[in-house]
Amino acid sequence: MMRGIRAIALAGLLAPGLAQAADTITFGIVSATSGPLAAAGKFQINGFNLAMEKLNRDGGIEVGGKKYSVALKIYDTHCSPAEGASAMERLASVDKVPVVLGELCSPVAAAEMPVAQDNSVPFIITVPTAESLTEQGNPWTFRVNADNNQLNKSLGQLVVNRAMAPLAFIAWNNDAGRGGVKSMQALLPADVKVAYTGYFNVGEVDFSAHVSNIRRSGAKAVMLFMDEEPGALAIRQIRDAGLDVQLIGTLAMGSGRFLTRLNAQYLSGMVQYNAFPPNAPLPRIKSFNDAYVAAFKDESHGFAAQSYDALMVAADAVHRAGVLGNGEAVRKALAATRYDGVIGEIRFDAKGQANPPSYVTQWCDDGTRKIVFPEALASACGGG
Amino acid sequence: MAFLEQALNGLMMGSIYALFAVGMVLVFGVMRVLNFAHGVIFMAGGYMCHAVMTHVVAFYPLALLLSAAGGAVIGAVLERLVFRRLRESLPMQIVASLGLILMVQNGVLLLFGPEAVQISVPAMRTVVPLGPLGVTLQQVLIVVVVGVAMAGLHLFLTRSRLGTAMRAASQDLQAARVVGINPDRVFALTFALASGLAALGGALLGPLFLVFPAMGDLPLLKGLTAIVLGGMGSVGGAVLGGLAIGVLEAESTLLAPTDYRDLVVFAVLILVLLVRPYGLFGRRLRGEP
Amino acid sequence: MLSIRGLRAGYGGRMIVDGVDLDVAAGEVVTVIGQNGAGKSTLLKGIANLLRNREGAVTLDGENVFALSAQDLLGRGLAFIPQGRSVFPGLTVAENLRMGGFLLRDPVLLRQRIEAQLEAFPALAKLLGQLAANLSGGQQRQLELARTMVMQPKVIMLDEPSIGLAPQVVEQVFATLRTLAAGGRAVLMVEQNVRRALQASDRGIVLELGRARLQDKAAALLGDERVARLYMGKR
Amino acid sequence: MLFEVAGISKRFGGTVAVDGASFAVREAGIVGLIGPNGAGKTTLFDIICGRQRADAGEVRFEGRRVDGLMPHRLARLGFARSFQECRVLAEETCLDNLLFAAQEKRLWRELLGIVVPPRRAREKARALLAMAGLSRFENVLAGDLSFGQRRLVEIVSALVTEPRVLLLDEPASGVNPTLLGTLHDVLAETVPQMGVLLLLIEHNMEFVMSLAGRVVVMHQGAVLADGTPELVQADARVIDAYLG
Amino acid sequence: MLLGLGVAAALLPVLVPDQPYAVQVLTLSLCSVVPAVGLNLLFGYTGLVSLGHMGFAGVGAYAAALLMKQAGWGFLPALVAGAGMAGIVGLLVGIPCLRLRSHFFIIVTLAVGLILGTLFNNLDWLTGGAEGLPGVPRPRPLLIGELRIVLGTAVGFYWMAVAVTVAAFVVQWAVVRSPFGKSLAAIRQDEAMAAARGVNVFAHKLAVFALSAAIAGAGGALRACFLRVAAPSSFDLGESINLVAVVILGGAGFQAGPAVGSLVFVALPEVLRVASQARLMVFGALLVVMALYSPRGLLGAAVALRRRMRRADAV
Repeated sequence: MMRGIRAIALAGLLAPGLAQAADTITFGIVSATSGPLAAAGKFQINGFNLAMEKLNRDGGIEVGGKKYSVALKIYDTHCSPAEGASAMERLASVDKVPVVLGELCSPVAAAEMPVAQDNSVPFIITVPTAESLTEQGNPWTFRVNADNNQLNKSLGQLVVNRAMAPLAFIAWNNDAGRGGVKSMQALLPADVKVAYTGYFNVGEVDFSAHVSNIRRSGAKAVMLFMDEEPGALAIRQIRDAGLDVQLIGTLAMGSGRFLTRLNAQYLSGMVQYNAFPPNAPLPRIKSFNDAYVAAFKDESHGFAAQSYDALMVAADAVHRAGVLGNGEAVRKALAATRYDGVIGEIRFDAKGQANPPSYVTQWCDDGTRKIVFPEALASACGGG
Repeated sequence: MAFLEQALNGLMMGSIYALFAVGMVLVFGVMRVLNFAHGVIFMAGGYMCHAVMTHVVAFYPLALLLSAAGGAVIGAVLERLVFRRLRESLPMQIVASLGLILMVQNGVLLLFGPEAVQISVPAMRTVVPLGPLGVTLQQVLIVVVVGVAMAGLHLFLTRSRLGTAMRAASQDLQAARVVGINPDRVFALTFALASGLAALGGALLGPLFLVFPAMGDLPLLKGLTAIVLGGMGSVGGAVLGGLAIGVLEAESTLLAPTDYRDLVVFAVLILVLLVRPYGLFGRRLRGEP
Repeated sequence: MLSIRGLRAGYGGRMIVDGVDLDVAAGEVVTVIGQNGAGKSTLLKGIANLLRNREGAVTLDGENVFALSAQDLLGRGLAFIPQGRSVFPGLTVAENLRMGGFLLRDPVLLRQRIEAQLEAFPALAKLLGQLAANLSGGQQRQLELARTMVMQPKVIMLDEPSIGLAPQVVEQVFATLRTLAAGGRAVLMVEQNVRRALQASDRGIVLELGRARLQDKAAALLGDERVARLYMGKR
Repeated sequence: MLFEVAGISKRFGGTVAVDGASFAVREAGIVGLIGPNGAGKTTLFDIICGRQRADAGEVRFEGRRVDGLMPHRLARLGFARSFQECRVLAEETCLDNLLFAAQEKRLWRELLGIVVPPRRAREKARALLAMAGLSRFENVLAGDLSFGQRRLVEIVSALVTEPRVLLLDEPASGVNPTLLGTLHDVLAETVPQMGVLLLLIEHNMEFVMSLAGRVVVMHQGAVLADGTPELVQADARVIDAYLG
Repeated sequence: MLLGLGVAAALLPVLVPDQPYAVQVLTLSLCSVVPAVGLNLLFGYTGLVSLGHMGFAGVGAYAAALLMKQAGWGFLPALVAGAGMAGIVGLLVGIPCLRLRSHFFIIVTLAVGLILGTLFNNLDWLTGGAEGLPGVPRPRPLLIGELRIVLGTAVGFYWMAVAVTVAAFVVQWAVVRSPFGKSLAAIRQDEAMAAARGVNVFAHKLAVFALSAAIAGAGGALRACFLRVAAPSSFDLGESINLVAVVILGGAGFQAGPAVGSLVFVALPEVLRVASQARLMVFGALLVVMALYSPRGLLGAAVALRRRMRRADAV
C-alpha cells in the first residue's frame, strides 16, 4: 500500500506541465480566488482574461517569426506567503511559464520575488502598493501599478491645497491600510495636523467608536484606506452619525459599483485617488471601459486595468525578446519596455517601478464623478 | 462624556457578543462541550436571512425568526452527529469544530461566492437622533432584540419545564436522569437553542453590516473571551462578559492606539485570569481541585 | 412487585454485579448490605438502567422491563435515588419538586402532587424559595424523597440514604421509608448503616463480590454472627 | 515521633468531615485506619496526602510539619500513596509503570540525565512484579489489566519508590479473593522488610485485622478507638458505630 | 516502514534531480514539521492544547530575521537565537497561563497567539508592520576547512531544512525517551497521580511549554529564511490552527506524527492545487471524521488497523 502512495505522490510531483500545448504561451498568474480578498482578486483576473482574449483575437504573440496563442495558469495564493512562494516555484519550474503576473498582498509578493529571481522568471506585480517591494531592487521584479507614495502624492497635494486639515484616518490593520496611512502621513507637510488614526481588523464591521473619536477630534476630513466593502460600511456609519466631514478614499471607492452599495447622498463631495477613472474623457480609458463592460457587465476597475496592461506588457516583452525559454532575454526586454497602456505610459525605472499617472476624482451630487486632479484633465461631472 | 458615548457605541457589538457567548456557555454548561463552530452558525444565520429576504418574502421580522429556526435545526443536527459523541474529549471538540469551520466556510464560498452579500431593509436605515449622536433604527433593533432574547431566555430557563430541566441537567446529570430527564434530548435542545441564538445574531447584523463567510470569526473570538471572563459557567456571566468586551473595545480607543484594541481586550482577559483563575463569576466545578 | 433474575452489570468489560436474584414485594422494605466494592450501588444502577453494560431480567409487576430506558422505568413506577446528594443544588426547592414531576406533562396534576408532598414533608413547605444547596443534609434528603414521591412510584430504590446524616435524622429517614412501604410501595435500599437499616427493614440481602451470599429476614440477619464477622473481620 | 496527626479538622460548607482527629505513630509498621462510611477517613487521608488543606491542626513527619505541602513535595519526603479509584498509567506497560515510579522526578536532574541507574531500577521492579505474581504481565499495558491486577500494579509502583510512609486508600475494595491474598502477602512481606510506615484505610476488616499491628477507628470525624486489632474488635463503641 | 518513507522523501531531490518544485514543496512542509514537533511535545505527549503556537514561531522568525538582516548574523546562530527567544517568551507566557484549568488554558493560548500576532502586525519600527520584513537573506555557504557547502540555493536550503528538522526530531526523540518525557507522559495520563509520584507538575509543564515554544521558534526562523520574508500572515491565528490540524492529522503523540501530518496537510494540497474550496471542505470533513473515529490521527488509525489485521491473522 505504501508503494502505491509513494507512486501517487511522485506522479503528482513530477507531472510536467501537460497543459502547455506546442503553440501556446502560458503566462502564470498569482491571485486570490478564495478567502477575504477574493473580490479584489476577481477584478485582477478579469483584467488578465480581457488581455488574453484581446491578444488571441489579434492573432496571438509572434515570437521568432512564429505565432503563439496565449493561455493563463492561475494559482490561488490565499494571501499567504508560503502558498505564494510555492505557487511561484510551481509556475516557474513545473509549468515553465515565461512571466508571472499578479498578486494582491505585499508580504506575499515579497515571498514570491526571490523565488522568481532564483528561477530567472520575470515577475510583474499588478496590485500591491508597498514601496518596500520595488525598493529592494530585485532585477526580476517589475510593478506596473503605482506604489503608495505615487498614489498619495496627488491626494496629499489636494489636502494641502484645499486646506482639509486636521485630518483623520480610518484604515485596515493590514499591509494595504497600514502602508497607505504610513505613506500618506510621511508625504504630508509637517504643518498638516493628523487628528486621529483608527485601525480596524479585516472582517470588523462596526466603526462607531472611530466615528465618535473623529467627531471629538475635530477633524475636517477623513481618509479611508480600505476596500469597497468596509469602505461602504464606514461611509454609511459616518454619515448616519451626522458627521459632516470631507471624505477621502482609495481607488476602490471611485467606481459605479461602489455607488450601488450606498447612494449619491452618502458619497457626494467625496474625493479619492484613482489609478484609473473609468469614465475619463480619454480614448484609451474609454475603449477599455467599453470592452470591460461588454465582457463583465460591470464598470471597469483599476485592478483590472493594471492587470490588463501588465499582461500586454509581458506579451510585448516576450515578443521583443524573440526567443522562448530564455528568462534573461524577457527580463531585459521588460526593463526596456515603452508601452502605451490603458492606465498610461508604462516604463520601468532602475528598480522595476513604473510611474503611471494617478488621478483624484470626486463624487458629484448626481452620483457621477469628475476628475479634479491633475488639473489639466479636470472634467465635468460624469467624466471621472 | 466621551466615555459615555463610547460605552453606548460598545453596547451594540457588546450585545451581539453577549448573544453569541450565551449560546456557547449554555452548551458548555450543559454538555461540557466547547463549540468553536458556533461562529459558522452565526454566519449561516446571516446567509439564511439573506436567502429568505431575497427568495421567499422580504419581510425582515419573519426572516429573523426563520433564520433563528434554521440555526436551531443546524445546531440540533450538529449535536446529534458530532458533538454528542465528543462530550468527553475537549481536544477532539476543537478538532471537530475546526473541521466544521473549514467545511461550512468553504461550502458557503462555493455556493455564494466570496463577495459579501447585503441584506437590504431600507426601513432599518432610519436615523434616530440620540443627543448629538445619530443611531440607526437597526442599531436600536439589535440592542432591543438581544435584550428581549436574553429576557426570554431567562424566563425560559427559570419558568419553563424544559428550561428548568436544562439547568438541572447542567448541575447534576445523574440526578437529572433519575427524575426522568432524557439527557440526549436536553443536549439536542441546548444545542438547538444556542445555535438559534447565534443565527439570530447573524441575521440581526446582516442589514446593518454585511454577510460574508468569515463574519463569525471575530464574534467567536470575542464570545470565547466573554465566556472565559464570565467564568464559563454562568449565563449571566457570559452576558456581562460580552457587554463588557464590547464596551472595553470602544473605550480602549480613547486610551490606546486603535490597532491595539484587541490586544487590550485579550490582555485584560489574561490579567483577570491571573487574579481570578476561574473568571469573574466562575466557581470551581464539582470534583475539580 | 420488583423481581430481578440473574442480573449482571458493570463498567467497561468488568461485571461488578455477577448474577443476582432478588424480589421485593409491595409493602416491603428490603436492604442490601455488603462491603465496599461488593457491587451494591452497581446493583441498583443496573436495575435502573443507568449502566451500559448489563444483562439479565428485570420484571416490574410481572412485566419484563429490562430493556426500558431509565425515563420509561420511572414512568412505569420504578424510582431511584442515587448515592450522595442528588438534589439540584442551583435550583430552588420548588424547582426541585417540579423536576421530580418532569414526566408529568399536566401542570394541574403536577401542582396537586407537589402539594400532596408538601403535606407529607411539611418542613419543605417553608423552604420553597430556597436554593437546595443551602438546605441541611437532612432537609436535602427529605427533598430527594419528596421529589421522588411526586411521581408516586411503586418501587423506590435508595443508595445509602443515611450517608452523612446525623443519627436522629437517619431515624427519621428510615421512619419515612417505613411509612411509604406501609402505603403499599416496595422499598429497596443499599446501606452501610447495617443495624439501623436492618431494624427498619423486613428482609436483608448480603452482597459479596457481586453475588448475593445471604438472604433472610432482617431480624435474623441482625443476629447472624456471619454479618458481624463480615463487618468486624472476626474469624 | 515518626508520624503524628494532631487535632486535624475540616469542614465542607455546613458539614464537619473531620473534627479534631489525632493519633501518633512511634515507629514503622502497619496501622489500619477504619471507621464506618462518612467517618472522615478519606478526608483525613486527603489532608495527609496534600490534596486538601486542613482548617485546623497539623500533620508532622519526623517532627517536621507536612500538612499543606504540595503532593510532589510530600513524595520527595518519602510519602507514597494509592488512590481509592486506583490510578495507574494506563498507556504504559506494567514494567514501565514501576520504572516511572522509581525514576528521579526532580526537573533539573531529569533534564540533566542524573537518574537512578536503569539496571538497578529494572531489577527492583522485576522483583516486585514477581512478588505480586505479575511477571507475565510485565509488557502488558496497565490499562488492559483487570481491576485487581491494576490495583497490585499501583501498590507495587508505590513500593518501588522505597517510601518512608505508604498511604493506601481502600486497597482491598473490588479485588477478588485470590488477588487479595497476593496483595496481603506482598504487604505483609515488604512492609516490615522495608521499614516503612503503612497507613491503611480499609473497609475489609478481615484484611485490615490480619495485617495491622494497630488499628485507629474513626467515627464522626474523630478518633473513637485506637489499639491492637483484638482490642478494637472487642470495643463495644466500635461495634455500635459500625452497626448503627 | 515509516522511517523508509521518511528517508525516501528526504532523498527525493537526490533520487530525482532537477525537480525544484518538489524541493520547494518538501522544504515548505519541513517548515511546518518543525513547529509541529514542538506542538506535538506539548499536545501529543503532555496533553496541553495550545491554539496560538505559531505566535512563538513568529517570535523566532522575527528574532532570526532581524539578527540576520540588521546584525548580519549567520543563519545557524540566528536560528538558535530565535529559538532561544521564543523559548524565553514561552517561559514568560507559561508562568501565568499554566496555572489555569484546561479550558481556560486553551483560550488563553488563543489570546496569547492573537496578542503576539497583533504585535507582529503593529510594531512597524521592529517588525516592519503588516508588510513584514522582506529580504531576509538565505544562509551563507558553510566552510568546513576546504569544503564549501552551498546552502543558499533551493537544494542547499533543503538540506539545511532537513538538518534542522532532523535536529528537532532528535530532540523530540530524546525528550520522549528520557525520564523527563516519562514524567510528561504521566502528567498527560493522570496529573494527580504524577504529582503523587513526586512530579512537580507545574515546573514540568513550564519546562515543556518553553521547550515547545523554542522548537516552534526554530521552525519559524526556518520558515522566514526560506520564504525570505517574515510576515504577520505567516504566524497568525489561522496558521496556529493549521498547526493543530497538522499535529492531529498525523497523530498526536506519535514521533512521526508531525511529518505525516505535514506531508498530508501541507504538501499534498500544494501538489494537488485543485479547487481550493473543495479541497478545504474535504479537509474539514476529514478532521471531523478524525475527531469522531480516530482521535490519534492517521498514524493512530494505521496502528489500530495493523493490530486488527494481526488479530485476524491470529484467528
